[in-house]
Amino acid sequence: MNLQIFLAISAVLFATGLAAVLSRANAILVLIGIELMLGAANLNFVAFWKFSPSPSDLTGVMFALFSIAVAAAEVAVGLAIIILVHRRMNTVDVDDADELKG
Amino acid sequence: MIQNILNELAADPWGVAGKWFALAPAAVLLLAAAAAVVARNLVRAALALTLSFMALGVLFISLGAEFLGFVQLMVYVGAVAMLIVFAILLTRPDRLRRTATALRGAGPAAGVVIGLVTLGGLLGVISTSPLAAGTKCAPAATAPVARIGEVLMGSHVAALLAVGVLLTAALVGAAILAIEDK
Amino acid sequence: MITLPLIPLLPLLAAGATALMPRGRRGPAAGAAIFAQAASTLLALAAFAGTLGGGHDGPACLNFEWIATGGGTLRLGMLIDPLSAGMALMVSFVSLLIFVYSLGYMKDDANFARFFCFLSLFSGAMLGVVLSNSLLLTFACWELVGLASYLLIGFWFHKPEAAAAAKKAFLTTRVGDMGFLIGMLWLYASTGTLLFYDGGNGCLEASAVSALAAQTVGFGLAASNVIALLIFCGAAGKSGQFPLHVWLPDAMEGPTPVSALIHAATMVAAGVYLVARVFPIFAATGVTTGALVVVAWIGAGTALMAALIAVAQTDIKRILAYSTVSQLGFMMLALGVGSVPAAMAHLIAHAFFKALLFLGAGSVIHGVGDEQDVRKMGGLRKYQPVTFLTYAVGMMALSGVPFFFSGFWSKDEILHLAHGWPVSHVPFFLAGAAAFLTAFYMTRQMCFVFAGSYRGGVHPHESPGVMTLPLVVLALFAVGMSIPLTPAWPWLHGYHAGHAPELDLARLVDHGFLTIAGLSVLLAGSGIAAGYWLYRKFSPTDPLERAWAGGFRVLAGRFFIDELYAATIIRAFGFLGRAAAAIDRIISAVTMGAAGILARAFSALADFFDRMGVNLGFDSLCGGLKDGGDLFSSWQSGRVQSYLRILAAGTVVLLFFVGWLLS
Amino acid sequence: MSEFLETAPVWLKDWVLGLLAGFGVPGWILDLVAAGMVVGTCIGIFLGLFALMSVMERKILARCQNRYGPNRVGPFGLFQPVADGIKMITKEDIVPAAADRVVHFLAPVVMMVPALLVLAILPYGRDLVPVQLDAGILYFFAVGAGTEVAVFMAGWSSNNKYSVIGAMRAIAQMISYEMPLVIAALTAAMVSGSLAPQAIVEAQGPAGFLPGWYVFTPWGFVAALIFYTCALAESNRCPFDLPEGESELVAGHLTEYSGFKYATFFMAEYIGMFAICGLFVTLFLGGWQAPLPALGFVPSWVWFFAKVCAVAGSMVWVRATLPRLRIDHMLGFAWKFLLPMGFVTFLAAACWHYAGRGPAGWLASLAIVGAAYVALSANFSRRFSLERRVYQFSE
Repeated sequence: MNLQIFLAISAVLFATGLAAVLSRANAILVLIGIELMLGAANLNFVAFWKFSPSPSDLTGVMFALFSIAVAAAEVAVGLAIIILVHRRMNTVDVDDADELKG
Repeated sequence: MIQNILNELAADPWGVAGKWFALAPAAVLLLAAAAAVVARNLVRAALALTLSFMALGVLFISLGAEFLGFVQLMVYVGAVAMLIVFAILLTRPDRLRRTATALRGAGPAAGVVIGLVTLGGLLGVISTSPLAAGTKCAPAATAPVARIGEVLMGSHVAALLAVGVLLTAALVGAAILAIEDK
Repeated sequence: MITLPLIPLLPLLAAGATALMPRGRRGPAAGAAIFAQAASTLLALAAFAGTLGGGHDGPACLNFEWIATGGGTLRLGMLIDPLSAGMALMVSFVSLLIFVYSLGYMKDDANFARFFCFLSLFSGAMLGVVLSNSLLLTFACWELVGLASYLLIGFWFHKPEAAAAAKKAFLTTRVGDMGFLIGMLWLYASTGTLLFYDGGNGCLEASAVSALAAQTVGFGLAASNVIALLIFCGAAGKSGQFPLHVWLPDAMEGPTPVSALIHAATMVAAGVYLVARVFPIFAATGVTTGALVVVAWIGAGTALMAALIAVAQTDIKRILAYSTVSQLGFMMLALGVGSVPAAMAHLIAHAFFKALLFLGAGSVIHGVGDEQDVRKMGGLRKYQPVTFLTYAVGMMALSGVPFFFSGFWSKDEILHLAHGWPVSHVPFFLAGAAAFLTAFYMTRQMCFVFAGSYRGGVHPHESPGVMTLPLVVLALFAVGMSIPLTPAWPWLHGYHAGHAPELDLARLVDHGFLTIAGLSVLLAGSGIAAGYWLYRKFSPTDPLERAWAGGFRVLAGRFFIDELYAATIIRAFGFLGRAAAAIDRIISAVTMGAAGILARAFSALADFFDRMGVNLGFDSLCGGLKDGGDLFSSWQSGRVQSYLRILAAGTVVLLFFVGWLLS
Repeated sequence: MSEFLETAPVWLKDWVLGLLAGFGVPGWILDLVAAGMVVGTCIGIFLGLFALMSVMERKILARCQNRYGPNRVGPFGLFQPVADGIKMITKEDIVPAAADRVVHFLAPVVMMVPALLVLAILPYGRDLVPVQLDAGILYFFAVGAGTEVAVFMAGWSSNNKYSVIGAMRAIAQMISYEMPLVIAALTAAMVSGSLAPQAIVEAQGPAGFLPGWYVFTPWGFVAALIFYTCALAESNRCPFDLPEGESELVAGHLTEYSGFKYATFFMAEYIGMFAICGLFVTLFLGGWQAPLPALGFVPSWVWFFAKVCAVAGSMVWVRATLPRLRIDHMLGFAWKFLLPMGFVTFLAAACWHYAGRGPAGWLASLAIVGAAYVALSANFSRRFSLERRVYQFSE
């Protein structure tokens, strides 16, 4: 049980999320990918906190806590935007929302 | 390598089992995340995501951050997952249109390749980093609730207030965005 | 002491409670507001009584830690000293009277509850300004006061003029507040604290002030002078001093109780109060140099300019508004020549009689069916006896009719001080002229409104008791305030200095005093006489206009300052626009010309190639170019995800590159 | 005697473990056995309570409606649950053809897991807490969040519009009522300065000869009422049972379930109800504390279960009394009344604490909650003022 294992887990989770963001067409799945990436970042914070020289500062835990709160806000606004896009364009496909096409 | 593991197993079976068992949530986390990403059915993707959130919470708990793990469960499973589910049901695509959830074409493939390259780079960095190799688990690292309260209301109080404002603004903003035009 | 925060908090709580009430709860809204205001008046009275004893050294402070940021802590506080106690009592008491008056005035308004919510918000914020012991808290309350003023000026927002006036007031005062903010930040950067008094560590106490005075920032100015001038920008904006006075007359679009409370008695005096509060910084390098000279000149100039404009106005409230600007100029002059007690004396006296005049004007407007043009009134003496009598008291107090009216003593003292100012005598003459004009235009207004016969359409009537009662109370105060202001028994000065006053009638016949007092009696008397002589008979054209039409038009047009601002801004923008257009034309002419020449040359070349080498692959070259264009265009797919992919790929490549560089 | 009864369960466990250790059983097996005994006892007791409750509920309802209720199987019909169980197990398990079979199968399991997991942190007695958790209250709500997922899984996988509507309503209701529920629970946690249930119970020890339960303070009374109301909504009980309203939604997300899966849902809901009653008792009714110090000779765990049964019984009473609400009324009630009231209660609790927890604090918090109640209820009831009913065809 050392730091490397958790960093590796976090790296895999991050790559999974990144792949989802870059390759899935559905906006909700893109959002899911973003959530996975955020989770990976939080896991990193907690792991570094756990193995830090002064864990009683709780720096990593605090950062993860605030990041969870911010992520909740981000999901709420993101989903509201998706619902709005769906209502306007009748699609949740990020590739269909290409009104800025050159 | 295998011999080492077997020796260790013979010496302290319960400890070794515990060690591997502690990684079970990580396995669930990664499998569920992968399932969420490749799922064809959106609702199943959301359910897999929920499972991965749960596993991440359990992982936090096993790392000693109990409070954070519970918060993760409460916020993500109780709120975020349900929000996503609601969004999925509110934005069901028309039957006539393509469902557009398939992983096909050059673009998505490029995305997957970028993800894999990133993974390779990260794993390379992690395996060679002197920071990661040197440190060992500090069993004393726990986050008692009282201490979290002190820190949150002490040195982080400005951030706490800012988060409160942010959440309120996000709530109002989301409501305004999603409200039906009368 | 511990009840001190309650004084501003109670009205604020009432405002919050009223805001949460459902629409149309008129009784509870007014009840909550008046109850909270009455309680806070009682608390202010208790605090005032606590400061009466004298013998206190320095203000009593209640400082507390507001928020702990990463590096240090930010502290706020409340304080009580003669300056703030008297002001707090005046503000809360006048507010209470005006709340009661509003019960009658706003009776038929649909947004009655909202009105009381805003009034409470204003009163709480204003008391916060008065009692704050921290420039930061002062600034926060200052902005709240500005917000309340904006909301109340635009209370009848369906009227376009009201909405525009609210916007104008907000933006104009914001110009000054920007200076205030910069000054505050500068002060914090130099002294490290924004608390006024903090047991020797406050920014108004000797060590900080002398450090500020010793620090030179350039052009031979001390840091204290620059900070004081920046803070004075805010004060000038709020108190309607030239050149930021333009918003105050327009603010009369709000309901009359608002004009009385905010734009005559209290908020506009906040600027004067602010200067008085941070007076140690203004006076850090001595009272005859630096920032105070500017304050004195601006005060005197504003006093005369506004008085001149007031002579030619016809709207009953606008006359009073310009009169307010003029009187605020007097107060600033008093501060500029170095006397806080004189400024505060005039401030408090003015608050009572100007509130009285505005409420009287409101009563008149109410009585004649919402008509504000003085030419369409007249003869109201018969129809509104109570209003007439109280209005006359207010008018005499404002004009400086001697001996029994508070305005006489306070104005006289300012003239006296201005006369003794060692820097220049010009402000004294400006102020004297303004005092003469004050008496003149007030007499003119009285003649228009109350004398002669009624010229309006609606049948006039006296206002209800709930409106006339505050008038009577305020009239009593306008007269009664003369007692603690006479030089024979200078109670207010003693109160500010912290010792008991003694009665000394000899000071009344002192040589210097007699000269100035005689002069000021002469000025007031001649002003009233001139006004009565010119306006005793009503005529549709103003006698002054007949005498000198050009000058009158300039005055009636308020020196065209609004137009000047508009013209300069519009011209500046117009010039910029024309310059941009010219540059555009030049560039396009050059480029078009060059492009034309090039195109012609190219076409000749193309002609040559077309003839010579069409079959040599020119078509394929065109095709290649087109394909290239298509390629570039297709990169602009408008698809977020493909952008993201490229971004991610670039980041990954960059990361690998950086890793390779580092290893 | 009473001391022995108090510690009897612990003594029994230690005795068994000592016996096994005497046989030379390895340590990790002993750990497993110890955990298994605790878990088994908990589950056993709550399944027994569930069986008792299912028959008692029908009998109480019958009393309220002036009829007999089940009285055929066994003495007074007490064996009715056995008969019901046999019926449920032997019924055919039907899965709709269009259903998502995996999710459809998993839903009752996911429903059951949180209901059982939350039992771990309840302090059943002075020495009887299965798991001592620093953040026990938070754990309760965090794990309880899984229920929403289960309800959604059940509703969506059935592929039936009534199921989906029912599930979405249930989730909306649970999320809405979770906010005031957590706020109300946090008042008790704040006052006792701990999120650990055992510490909260200990903080409610007797004050002199009177019980120091939080429900006997003004803020505690209001918080308890809020908590109780939200607990009814969280466990989908009448009058908040509209997600599964059989007359409108043919039982909502349970439409397509039958046989043992249905029984599992049923069981999970009842156990969840007991768990939330247990939390209610812990937070506001003094947990295992005796009502009067003089009654301290009765073992603490008896008091705990007596209180839980009383609260659960009162829920049945409520069910027999109140009609079902309309969905917009129900959500409006949560957001416009309970939530602001919860915040005010929070404030009142803080005032109570800072005023020294004495009569002054009592009066201050009473004034705060009273004023808030008057203001909020006036505002709230105005929107739902009932109009006089007009009988169109009766004249």
